[in-house]
Amino acid sequence: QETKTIGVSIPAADHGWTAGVVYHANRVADLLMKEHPGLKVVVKTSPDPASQANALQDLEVQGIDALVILPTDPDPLVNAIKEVKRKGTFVSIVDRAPSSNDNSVRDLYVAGNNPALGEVAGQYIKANTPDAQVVVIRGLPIPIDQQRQDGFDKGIAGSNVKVLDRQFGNWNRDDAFRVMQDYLTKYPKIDVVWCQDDDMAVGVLEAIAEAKRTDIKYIIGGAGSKDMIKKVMDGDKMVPVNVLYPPSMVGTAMELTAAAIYDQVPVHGTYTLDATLITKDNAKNYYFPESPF
Amino acid sequence: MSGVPEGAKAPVLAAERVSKSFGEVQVLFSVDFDVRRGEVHALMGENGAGKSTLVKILSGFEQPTSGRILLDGDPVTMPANGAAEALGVVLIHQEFNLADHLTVSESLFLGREITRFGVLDKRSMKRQTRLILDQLGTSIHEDALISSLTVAEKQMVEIAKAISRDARVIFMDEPTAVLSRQETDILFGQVRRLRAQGTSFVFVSHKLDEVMELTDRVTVLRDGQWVKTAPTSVLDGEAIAQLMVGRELSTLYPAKHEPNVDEEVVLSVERLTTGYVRDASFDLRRGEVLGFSGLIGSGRTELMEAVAGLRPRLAGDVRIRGRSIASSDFRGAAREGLAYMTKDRKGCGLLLGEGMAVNLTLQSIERHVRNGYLDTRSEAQAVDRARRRFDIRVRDENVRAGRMSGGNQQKLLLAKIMELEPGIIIIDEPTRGIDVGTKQQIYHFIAALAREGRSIIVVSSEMTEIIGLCTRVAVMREGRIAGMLEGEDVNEQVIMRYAAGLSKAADEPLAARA
Amino acid sequence: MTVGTEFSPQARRQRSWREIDLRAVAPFAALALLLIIGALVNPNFISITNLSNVATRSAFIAIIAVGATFVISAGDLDLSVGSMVAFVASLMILFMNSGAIADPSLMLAAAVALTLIVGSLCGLANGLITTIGRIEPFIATLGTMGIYRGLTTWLSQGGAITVKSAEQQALYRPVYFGSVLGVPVPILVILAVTLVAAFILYRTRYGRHVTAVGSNREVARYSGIGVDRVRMMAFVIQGLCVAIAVLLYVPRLGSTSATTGILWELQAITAVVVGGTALKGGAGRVWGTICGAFILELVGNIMLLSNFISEYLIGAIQGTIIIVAMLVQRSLARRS
Amino acid sequence: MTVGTEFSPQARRQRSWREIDLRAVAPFAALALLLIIGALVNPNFISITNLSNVATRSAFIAIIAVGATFVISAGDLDLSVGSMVAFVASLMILFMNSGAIADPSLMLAAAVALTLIVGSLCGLANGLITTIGRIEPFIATLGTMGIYRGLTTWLSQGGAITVKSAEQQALYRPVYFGSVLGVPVPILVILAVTLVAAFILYRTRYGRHVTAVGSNREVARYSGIGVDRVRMMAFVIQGLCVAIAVLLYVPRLGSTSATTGILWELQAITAVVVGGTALKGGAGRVWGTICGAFILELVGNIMLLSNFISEYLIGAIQGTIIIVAMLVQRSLARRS
Ligand SMILES: Nc1ncnc2c1ncn2[C@@H]1O[C@H](COP(=O)(O)OP(=O)(O)OP(=O)(O)O)[C@@H](O)[C@H]1O
Ligand SMILES: Nc1ncnc2c1ncn2[C@@H]1O[C@H](COP(=O)(O)OP(=O)(O)OP(=O)(O)O)[C@@H](O)[C@H]1O
Ligand SMILES: [Mg+2]
Ligand SMILES: [Mg+2]
Repeated sequence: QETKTIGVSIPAADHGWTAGVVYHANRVADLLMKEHPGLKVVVKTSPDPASQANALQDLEVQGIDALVILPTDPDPLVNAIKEVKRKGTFVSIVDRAPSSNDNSVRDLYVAGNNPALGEVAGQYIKANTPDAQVVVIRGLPIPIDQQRQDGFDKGIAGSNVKVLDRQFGNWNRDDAFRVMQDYLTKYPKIDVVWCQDDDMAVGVLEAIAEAKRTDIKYIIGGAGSKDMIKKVMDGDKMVPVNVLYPPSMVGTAMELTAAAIYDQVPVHGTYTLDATLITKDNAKNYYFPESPF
Repeated sequence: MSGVPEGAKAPVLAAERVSKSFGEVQVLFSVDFDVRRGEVHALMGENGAGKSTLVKILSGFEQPTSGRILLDGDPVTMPANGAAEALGVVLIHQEFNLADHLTVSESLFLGREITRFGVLDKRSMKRQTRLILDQLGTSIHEDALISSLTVAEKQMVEIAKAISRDARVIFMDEPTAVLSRQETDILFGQVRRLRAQGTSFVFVSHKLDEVMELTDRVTVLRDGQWVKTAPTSVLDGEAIAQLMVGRELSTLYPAKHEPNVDEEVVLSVERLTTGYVRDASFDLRRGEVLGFSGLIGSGRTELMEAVAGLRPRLAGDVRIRGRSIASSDFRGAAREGLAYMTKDRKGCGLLLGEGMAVNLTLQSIERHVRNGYLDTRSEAQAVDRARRRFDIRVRDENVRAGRMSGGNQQKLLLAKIMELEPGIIIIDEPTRGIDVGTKQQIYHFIAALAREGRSIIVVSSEMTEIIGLCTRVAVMREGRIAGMLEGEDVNEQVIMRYAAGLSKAADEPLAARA
Repeated sequence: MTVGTEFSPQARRQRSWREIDLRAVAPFAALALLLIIGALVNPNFISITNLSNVATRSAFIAIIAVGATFVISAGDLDLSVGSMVAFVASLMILFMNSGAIADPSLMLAAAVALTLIVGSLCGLANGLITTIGRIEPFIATLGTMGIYRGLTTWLSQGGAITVKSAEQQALYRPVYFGSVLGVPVPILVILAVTLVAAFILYRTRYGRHVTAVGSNREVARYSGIGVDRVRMMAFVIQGLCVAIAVLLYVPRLGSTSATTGILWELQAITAVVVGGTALKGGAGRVWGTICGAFILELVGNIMLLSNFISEYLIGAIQGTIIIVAMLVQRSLARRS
Repeated sequence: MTVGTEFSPQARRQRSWREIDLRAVAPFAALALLLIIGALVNPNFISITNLSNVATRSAFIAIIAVGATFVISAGDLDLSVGSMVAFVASLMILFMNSGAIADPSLMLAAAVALTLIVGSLCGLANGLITTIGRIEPFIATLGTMGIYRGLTTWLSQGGAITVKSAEQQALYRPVYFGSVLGVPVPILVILAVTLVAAFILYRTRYGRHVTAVGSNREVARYSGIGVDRVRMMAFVIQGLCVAIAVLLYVPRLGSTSATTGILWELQAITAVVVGGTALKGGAGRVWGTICGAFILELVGNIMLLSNFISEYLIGAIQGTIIIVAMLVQRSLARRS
């Protein structure tokens, strides 16, 4: 088989979910290289948009036939991605879409569905606790976080569900612990906590446990970390469900990209992954004990 | 003394009933003082009498609490922070006022750089710097960084800075404290030259002979009060000293006490070599006071720091009571009872931001440790003891060292070293900035130490001090010990001859003259 | 604290009350001001639960900042503490998970000992690089910051490291969540650490040497103080404090990750400076530091409890409050 | 002339020549070493494309670090530059999107002017707080760091701010991606900024005063230098440099967000220190700073081009390289 190189640019493992991305990217890279003897897959991580733009340049210098990129922040990276695409490289964007997400930017878009992540959580709350008082812990102030919030608002629209507060927890356990503790001080009655990320859920649960508050019916995290899925599986009352937002989507994109450059199948356009609601019944399908996330 | 025209006797600058308080502490009490055109006016007084404060007030670095300042007879408010230079009033600070990262020529022109079309004219600034430095007969390079200069060289830069200004009045706060006789003579030459052109000087000094030699009038302060102003010609050293101290002084120097030839050798230095000092060898006996004389930059400080273990030696041996001390082992030497008192009290001697207690016990803190913790009461006792013993005068007990008067800082430094109760003491410039009264105390103190069986090395640029105190004198020149003088030979002429390279030690080849 | 200056007769004490005390009191005045503001913002604020939550939470930063007080007093700076927390915590949990010792309490004791040793070694490494390597502490510890963080990421493979045994978790949990006579353990630990630190800084030879080295290295050298040894020791103390903070941190969530302790170094340094210790080195104020750590935590708490601030603006308001607190301090100190 | 003072000026002069030059050359030696390592790691490394890529993207940090050289030389520190980039860039893009001026090139010119003004004002704010407010620059700029970042988050409502008009993007793009005679524009901008900065620092009265203020404030004050004015001006220069960096940053990505410029302040300071300027203030080395910025960017580039380092360990290796680079520098400087 002819030699080809796929460059994979992903965010650095700065919290649990991105750690999962790194894990799956490396896992699939090994698989692909075994499958296609001439194929070289180079995985690079970057902590922020500016250094990811640099990483793209560096990958280009090495010479790549295809690029799989999960942008730290899509809009600032559009120009850099276009630069790669202009040279005829096959480009797949994963998860985070720039505002102008068309053929001039990429060939393939494998979408994690951020609005749906929020919407599914919202709908669950609307369905199960229609009069709930909810506190929300946000991630970092970047667009995907905003999309999740918008999705959530859409999910609870038309119900009596009331959002008491939204604060940033920076996708960090310690910050989430702090924010939750203060929520508990501030609001004598909270029904549901939506913290949209399983890392933050760890801190939230600990804060609730310490305060010995019983008014909170349940919390909803998100992304499907192994610890939280385990809790769902075990029927933990506080964690009845989780919303899947699999870090493995980067692997899916890499497999599709490899297929494209070896002309096995024509892959173009958008592949959207569902934001599946994980319940006690389907949880074991999503449980990967050996993943770091 | 000089041909000052009669009409020029009008005061240029005058203080009228000036008082000054720092917080609640009053340090000047309604002082009157004036400087006439073309005169050199000496300002004398004990340590802490308020000389520096008065001089700062007259040059705008401090504002008086009450009273007036008159410039050419008109009351003025002196602009702060050196801006008074624009009025022709310049101050050479008692403590250096130079920034380490600048070069000599940059320092000279700091704040009044010469520019051409907005660009620094480095060439012309360097040229002018060279000119002034040459006038002062110093070979300091105009591009040398201030941080690389010795204390004396820094003083020369300060002087150069002052005389390069087109000044009407120059205040010099103890400019000669760190200068040797040679440099002092050059400085006086410049002062006389400028005086002839009508510049006035205020000369603060503790060196009576210099005052007698150079000045036209003398004003004496005591405890912040004006005591007397009189033409120098009607006074003599003794009279001034008496005015300052308020009592009659006995002889300045105590009787010399020569140790027996068979006294134990406590310190022996053999062929010690550092970057600059070469092959220096000498012995020090128990109960001996050994002097080190020489010109600026002759390497005395470097030698002594190497002996004390503050600088690495390249070669040579230092033995204390026969025990060899490794190179750079300051603490090893200290354990053997050797103490070194630096002459750079601001840079190496005192923590200026801390009070007396912290400074006093810094080196001897072990003495105040009880069961693992510091006994602050015993520290306070040590402070009280030291203040009595060294006559440290402060008006506020908690004053930071940096705010004490120069002389009192020096006494505190001496006290700090003495807290160690060392057997061998190296004192670099023991009386830098110290008034006559205290000087006498310190001299007697040194002599008493020697009688107790301690050994002392005195490094000094004051020839009279060396001659008055020491039984043996080493003269250094260009990094070598040029001669070791004893008995009759310890006099000004012989020391000068060795220091200047006109006589040389027997075993040394004739030094090439530059 | 003025322990260091109260060696004296009456006159002296009076004077020091005026000059030194106002400066030392200033951070506490700022703290009081914040408490008043907080009480106005939300009635729950002043409740025992909330205040004890805040104090407990501030434990990590407070304890680390006590160590930073030593380093900063000695004229250095340590930017690596945040990632050192992550690194030391990772090693501690990995050791606890290794099952090297069967008995849980024995295992815990061994883990505690190991943590303290690792912390000190990390501090020592910083100290060696800055003193023997003669690299500016800012850069040296920025380097080790990268190193400790990188090693943590590698150990955790980017994910989290969690205490596996539930038994051990249960055994260890009270160290953060427990209380003695109604006072949460972390608050007691803060007090103990601060008392010891104040004793060392104000009442021992070493403390005096730290001040001397921080205010003028040359003077310290000419006074026979082993400057490098003193500085190195300060870094070791910092490492020890980080280890103590880790001992409290691990039982809280029972886990650590590559993001643990990010930006804690800036918070610790801020606490020290807000507490009145100058970054240039010299006199350190341990009690002020603790006060500074409380102030930082309180500011965040008040933000969250107040209802009228957009979540987007919290950072801006926090910055403003810190600046205002410093201005209050300055104007108080200048009064003296 | 006197006999005693004849230790030769020659000897002295030579000494100072040696001393100063080797120290200034040291960062360049470290740079050369890195280039060699890079060439060994990957043959593509030494290609013109790669090197010019690296130089081009070091532009942001390099230009900001030039400003930081002034602030640091004057004895201060500015931690707010990273968030200042985000804030200034947000305002610039918002203005461009506002459509206040119809003609695109005129609009662009106005936006550029606005950016420079806003940058200077941000710098001035920092300067006022540190000098008039008498707050340690570390804390003051940590405060404004929060403020600028918070305002950016608020302006962007947590999302990104993107240049809307494609026409304007096209017009503006060459400022980052274009080149003159084969040299990328950002490299030319670096050169221009550095030349001007070197001129100001070494050839003007103001530059001299910066050194004096940083070396010893009392001395500077006693020499009739307006210390606060000089420091304030240094902060303004820093703000201007940030604005220039923004002018290059916006055309590159055409957008900015609340996370833009995070940790750039540490990188800028590192560049300055690696370049040989002491954090304590005093002599600033503008060329060394540029060299430092290249070194930082090169380290990242080499990491990326080498394929044998676990991505988890990149941070650790980066930290190690910085420490080693400093050690190389020190040992070179000590040779003198
Ligand atoms: N800034 C200050 N704050 C408080 N006290 C001060 C300050 N400056 C000087 N003093 C006090 O004022 C008194 C006079 O000091 P001054 O420096 O004028 O003495 P001096 O006559 O120059 O002594 P010396 O001969 O030792 O230099 C001293 O007691 C000193 O401690
Ligand atoms: N020709 C020279 N070449 C290099 N350095 C020299 C030369 N002459 C003098 N020095 C420097 O001068 C210093 C000697 O000054 P030192 O302070 O030891 O002398 P000193 O006799 O105590 O005079 P001072 O009163 O100036 O201190 C040495 O540190 C040395 O570096
Ligand atoms: Mg004086
Ligand atoms: Mg000397």
